[in-house]
Formats: sequence, C-alpha cells, structure tokens
Amino acid sequence: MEIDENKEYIYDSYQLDCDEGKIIEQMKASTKKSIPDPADWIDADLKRNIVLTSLDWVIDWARRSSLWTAICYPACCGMEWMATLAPRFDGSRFGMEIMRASPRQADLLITAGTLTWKMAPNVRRIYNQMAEPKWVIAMGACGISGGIFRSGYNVVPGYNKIIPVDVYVPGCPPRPEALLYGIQQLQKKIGRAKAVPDLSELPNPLNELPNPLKKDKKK
Amino acid sequence: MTTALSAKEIVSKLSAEFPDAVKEAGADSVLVKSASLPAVTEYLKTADGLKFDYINYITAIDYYDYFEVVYMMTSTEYNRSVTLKTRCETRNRPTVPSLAGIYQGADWQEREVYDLMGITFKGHPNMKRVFLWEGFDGHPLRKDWNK
Amino acid sequence: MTTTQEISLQTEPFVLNMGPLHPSTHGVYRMRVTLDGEVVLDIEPMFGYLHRGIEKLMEERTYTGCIPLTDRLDYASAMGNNLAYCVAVEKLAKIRVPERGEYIRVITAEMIRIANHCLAVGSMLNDAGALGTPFFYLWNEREKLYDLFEMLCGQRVLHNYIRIGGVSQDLPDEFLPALEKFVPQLHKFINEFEFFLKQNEILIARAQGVGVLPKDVALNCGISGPLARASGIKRDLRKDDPYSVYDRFEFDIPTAENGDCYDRYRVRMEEMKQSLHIIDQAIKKVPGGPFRAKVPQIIRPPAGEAYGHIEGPKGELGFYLVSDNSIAPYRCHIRSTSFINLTALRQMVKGWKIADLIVIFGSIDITMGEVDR
Amino acid sequence: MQFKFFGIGMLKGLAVTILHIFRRPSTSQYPEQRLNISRRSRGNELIWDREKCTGCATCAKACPQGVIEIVTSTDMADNKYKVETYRVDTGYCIMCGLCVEACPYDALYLGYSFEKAKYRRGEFVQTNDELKESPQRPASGYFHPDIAKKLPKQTLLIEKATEKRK
Repeated sequence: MEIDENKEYIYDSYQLDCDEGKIIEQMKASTKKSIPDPADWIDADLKRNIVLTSLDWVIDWARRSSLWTAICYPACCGMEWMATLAPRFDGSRFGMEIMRASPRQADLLITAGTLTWKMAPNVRRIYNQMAEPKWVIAMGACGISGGIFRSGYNVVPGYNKIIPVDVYVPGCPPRPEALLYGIQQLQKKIGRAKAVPDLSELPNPLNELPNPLKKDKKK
Repeated sequence: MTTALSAKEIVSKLSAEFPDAVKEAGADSVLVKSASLPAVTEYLKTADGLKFDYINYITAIDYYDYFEVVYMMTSTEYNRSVTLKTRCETRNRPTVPSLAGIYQGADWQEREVYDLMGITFKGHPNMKRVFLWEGFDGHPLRKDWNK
Repeated sequence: MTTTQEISLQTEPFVLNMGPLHPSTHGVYRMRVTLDGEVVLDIEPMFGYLHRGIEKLMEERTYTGCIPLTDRLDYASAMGNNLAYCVAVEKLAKIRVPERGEYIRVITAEMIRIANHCLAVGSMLNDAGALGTPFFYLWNEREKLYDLFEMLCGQRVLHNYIRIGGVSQDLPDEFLPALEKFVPQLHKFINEFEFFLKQNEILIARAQGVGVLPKDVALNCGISGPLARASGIKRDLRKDDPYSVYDRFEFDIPTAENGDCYDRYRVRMEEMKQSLHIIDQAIKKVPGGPFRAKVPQIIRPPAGEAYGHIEGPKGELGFYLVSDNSIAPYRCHIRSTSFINLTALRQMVKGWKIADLIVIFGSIDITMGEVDR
Repeated sequence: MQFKFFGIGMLKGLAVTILHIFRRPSTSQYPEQRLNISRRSRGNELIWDREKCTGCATCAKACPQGVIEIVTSTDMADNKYKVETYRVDTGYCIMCGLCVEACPYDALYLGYSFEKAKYRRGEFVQTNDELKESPQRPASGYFHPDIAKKLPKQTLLIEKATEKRK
C-alpha cells in the first residue's frame, strides 16, 4: 500500500511537534521551585500519630520485598542499572528483577540518567500513571542535581523539580552496589512508613503544583 | 591514508570547470561561493579522479561577522578527503543551498545545523527542528544566544 | 465500483507512536511509525529527548575539562570518545604522545571495542526475542572488562582516563597479568558463544535477510563502522588513516556482503576476535618510559582548526575543533556515529513487519547519548 | 535459509546453557559478601586535608563544573592564605578526579567508600570539617600511589568470583 499524501488520515507532524513544544514550555514555566523531600513531610506526620500493627508490618514487608521498577533509564546510569540486574549483582535477590514497561504495574521509579526539558512531561506522566504507593530513587549526579549538564540549556536540574524523590544515590554513575545500598535504604523507609497512609491528608506538595497533563486525564 | 587533497590540485580542477566558484584555497580547505555549492559538490562526487562519494560531516561556525558552513567529503576509492567551506554574511535568516539531494547523509546534519545554528538550507525537503522543540527561543549554538 | 467485500477488506494506514521510553529502543528514542496492519510503510524518527547541549557546554570549559563531557557522549564506549577528543586536540596543539602512552591507548581502545560489541550483540539478540540469556552471557564478559577498567581509572563506566598528551595514570602492576589472563578466557567464550548461536533456527529466521542495507545507500548516507562493513564497504580508519600506533599491528578488517542483520552480528563477533589479536600483540610490545607528555592542565592551542577522527566501536567518531588561542574551544562539533548511522534506518525498515523494525533498530547499535549529544 | 535437521541449533544452545550449571557462580551476594573495589576507585565523596591546603584554589579552577567553593582570607602574620570555607556539593560532583590531579600540594583525595545514599538533598552539601578523612571516610588511591599500595587488592571476576571482606 502506498501513502496517499492528500488524505486526511496522515497526521500533520509539524502541528504535533508544536503541541508538544507548548506542553514543554508550560512545564518549564510551572516548575521553578524544587519539590521538598518526602522524608521531611512523612516524618512530621509519623511523629504526630504512629500506630503500627502486625498487619501493617506484613503489608510493609510484602511491599518492600517485591519492588517492581518502571522503565525510565534515559542515559549513562542505565548502564549501571543493567549491571545491577545482570548476573554479577543480580537484582532479583531483592525481588526486583522485573522491569515493567507499563507504569501501572510498577511501584518504584529509578531515574537513571539526565532529564531534559523535552523528556520532562513524559517522566511526569509516567510518575502520575504509577499506582500508589510509589517511590522514586534519583540515581546519579544528573538525577540529583543535573550533574555536569546542569548549566545546559535543555537540562532539568534534578528530578526533584518534577517529582518528589525518596532516596538520592550519588555517583556518576553509582556502582551497582551503591544503587543496591540505596534500594536497601528505601526498603528501610518503606518498613517504617504506615502501611495504609492517607496521602490526601498529608501536605503533599504535588497537589499544589499545576499539572500540565491534567487535560489528558479528563479525556 | 586520508590526506586532505592538496588545495592546488583541486582548485586547478575546479577552476577549469567553474571559473568563478572558488573564492580562496587554504592549505587544506577550499572556500566556495554558496550559490555554486551544489554544482561543485555534484562535480566532486561524479568526476573521474575525484569521486568524493562519502560525506563525513556538516557543521557551522559562528564568527560574529559571518557564518561559515563546513563540509568534509571523502573519496573512498582514492582514500583522500577534502574540506569545503562556504560563508553567509547575514545574521538575519542566513541561507545556504542544501546538499540533501546529492548526499542522503546530509539530510539530518543540515537539520541539526538549522536547529542549533539557525542557518536555513534552501531546497531541503523537511527543514524543521530536530533536537529542540518547536517554539524554542533562538538557536543555542550562536555566540550571541543567551538563556 | 467496489463491492461490499472489497470495502470490508480495505485497510488504511495508521500511525503508531513508539517511544520515547520503549523497552526495546536503546534509550529515549521516539519514532512515528506509519503502519498498514503489521507492515511498516514509513517511519519518522524524532530525537532530542536526551539533547544535553554538549557542544555548547564545551565552549565554556577548558580543553582538559571537556574530557568528562566526552565520556557521557557514547556511554557504552566512553574510552573511545576520550581517545577521539584527545586525538583532535593533539592535532590542534601539535602535541606528540610518548610511545608507552600510545600503546596503553591502543590496548584500552580495543578493550572498549570488545565491551561495546558485547553490549551491541547482546541487545540485538535481546530485541530479536532471546530475552535475557545471550545478553547476560555477554554482559558477564563486559563485567570482566569493567573490572579491568576500574583497576585502571577507578570508574566502571565513565572512565575519564585518556588525557591530552597521553593517559592520566600509569598502568598498575597487576593490570597486564590480569589482561593476559583475560584474553584466552574471551577467546574461549567467543567460540562457545558462536557454537551457542551459529545454527540457531530462531536467530537465522529473525535476522538473515532482514533489513538489508545496500552498499550504495550505505555510502550515500555516510554510514561507517561495522554497519558499513557488513554491507561490503571495506573502510576502517585504523588502516585507511592510521592514528596512534595502529600501523604497527597486524589485523584484518572483517567484511560481509549481504548487509542484513545476521551479517552485522557476524561482523561484530569477528571484530572482537581481531581486537583480541591486537591486544595480544600490544601486550608483548608495551615499552617503558613516560606515559604522558608534559602538558599543563590548561593549554592554549594556536588559533586554527583540526578534525581528528578515530575508528570508534560504532564507526567513525570525529571531533572538529576550532581554536581562537584561548583556554576553551571556540567551537567543537562532534561527528557522532550513531546519529549518522541512523539515517539509513528509514530505508532499511520499509516493507518489514513491526517486530523486524525492533531487530533492525537493535542491529544498528546506537547510543542515544551520542545521537542527541 | 535451509536446515538439514531442524532443531539442532536450539539443542546446541540448550547444551551450553545446561553446562553453565556446573560452573562457578559469578554473583556476589552484595550486603553479606562484598567485593574489594579498585585501589584507584573514585568513590562518591571528596576528602580534603586542611593542614596541607594552602588555599590556592587550583582545584576550583580545574573542576569542569565549579562544584568546589573556596573562600580564603589573608593571614598577615604568617603571610599566607587561610581557608575559611571549603564547600563541596557531592550531589553535583561527578567524581571525575580532575581536582585531585590538579592539586599541587596533595591536599585532596577521592573517597574509597561508595555507600552514600541519603534521604535528603541537603545532606550532600559538605563543608570544612565534614570533608576530613576518618575511618568512615577512607581515602582512595586515585592519583596517590602511596595510599593505593596499602588498600586491599581488587577482586577480579577473571580470577575469583567473590571474596569476603576481612
């Protein structure tokens, strides 16, 4: 079959690019401040009312022992993330060998690589699509602060401008052991958290941010 | 060995073919007028004894007074290479004829130059941004571009 | 006049958006694929999801300070990028590298070629449907190389080892014995791996004759590296334009005729053998003496321009540098292999099924860091 | 694409896979069993020696991105610089080692340890005495061959799969 250029079904690629550009510009304008670390606002709530039952403990244990990750490895740190899953450091010992292409089935987002403004709406979308409870590990210098590219014109200085980050793993890129240590830190944090947290009551900074992709949700 | 073909040799061949195309010939590069660029490259690609059939790269440099567009071609048959240069003097909408019809490899590289340096290639089939998004303000590799 | 049956069988092309985070794409790559059922009619590649502006950032840094940036270009073969950049700067500033430095460079460049081909072949087979097993076998070999790189420079992936005028540190005492131990192991592994896959019916069905790239198209698109050699273009800068000390070694340039995915896999395996052959020769010849010319941390090359290129693992990787006699490059253009090799993708995939598109894309072996820069 | 006996190739492949059962595993059981990392390892922190530092700021100039922030004042009595603040954001540092390479007085080291994951972004900014060498923050032998000799020998996958730490 040949493509008939005059027919309507063929998209106008320039128009689609312009629409994408508008979303990026909107995102760029709306993310001036970085999101505070969840460690701060969850700890504050835990101090107020902490009730841990044995059921909570079981649920937390289940959650932390099978962290499934969403696929998000844009750049160099992806190499070390692959090495973490590869035989030498075997990530499946922690019940997390499964990488989910669909964010709906994932509960951990390991942001392995530089985030650019062009990519930022997509990452926010992945995060929004993940089911609660969800956690984020910022891997590498680019994930924490933009790293060597921070002064670049197309680079987001850290994932915490876009999404709240639970654990920061420094390094450029971090060794697989360093990442595994970060995952263990996250598991500790999950064990400490309330099993059924009512996140809507917490001062979630995400709710206050304008979401450029909210339009899509309504559809 | 990929030696840059001595400019004398190529200038003598080019000036015989195109009397007023070559502006000046440096030690390892030839500066041609932008209007005659497609004809010159077509000749370089097909003529016997030259056969520059492989394009290495296309780039542009901002010298404030003018933009210099640099092309490097290699002849895989004779294993030598040549650097062609052309200039456009205006800062506002500079234009250079496109080579996308002659070398397919030029297609995306010209788009890249347009995206980052803001030089339009006349005759290119799909002249739009390749790395940055539509609506990005300015062309970042220009020396006077600021965030 | 069309009958009802004809109307019901009539199909229309539809557009599928793949990426930027597709499991099988090697990084954040996006394409709009126009499909007729399962058959690919046309694709429109879109980049920029990892465009970090390295060329602009280089204009703000000193010549030595740019080396960490080149690491992050093609992160699957960081050492090759270091080498290409340093070759270009040395050409610009007319610096001569001591013998020992050149030999260390050759050894590391060939090691990174093996490491890159391990990843390239592994991920191509991964895309072809062999999820896991061959990829992990090859990754284990890559892990051994990571160990050696870590011994050299302290980092596994982004080495930042080669400096202008040589290398940053001398070889540790235990490096050459370890490398000597590694070479026969890898020989054994390659033979085993070829036995593992040589007659595999699934691989042959998925790869042989798929995504043929004719020689003239490859040349016209400016394709280089194993991709071009699989199409029959016998061009290798190590022979055609010898940099470093490559003219002192004996090795072949493996080529193939068909230019399909299977040939690309075969060429890469052969190249690994040739790289081992070069390492074998280089280990025996490493001379003593200084490993680095006396180059200050901050250099001011004379005004001018230079194009330095090497045969990287993926093909011709070049840096075009313009200097204005200041401490930072006036302009640095990167002739990125992956970006130009991708040009031919559109011709290669037309008419194939969408599942083949993934295999063809995998067989090109690209890294998005280098495509977008 | 013709096969004499269909399935031979796949059987060969399966044979190779089965033979891997009898080989030594290459997995290191990380938290319990640890690898000795390279003697020149570029760990995820910077170690600064206050006594050796003269405040010349060569490191800050060599850093490709300007992570190192150094504030000095002149000490008129001794006629030399006095370092007031030395600040490094290890979440921004990429551990390229160019500062260590540039330091003319051997006052900078890269760290040997790598387990530095934190819950808060602010904890990565380290100032003055936090940058000192201590048992929790050992220095690595990157560009310091004398330290490299004292560190344990690196575990190689070529030789031995895993090794326990003492």
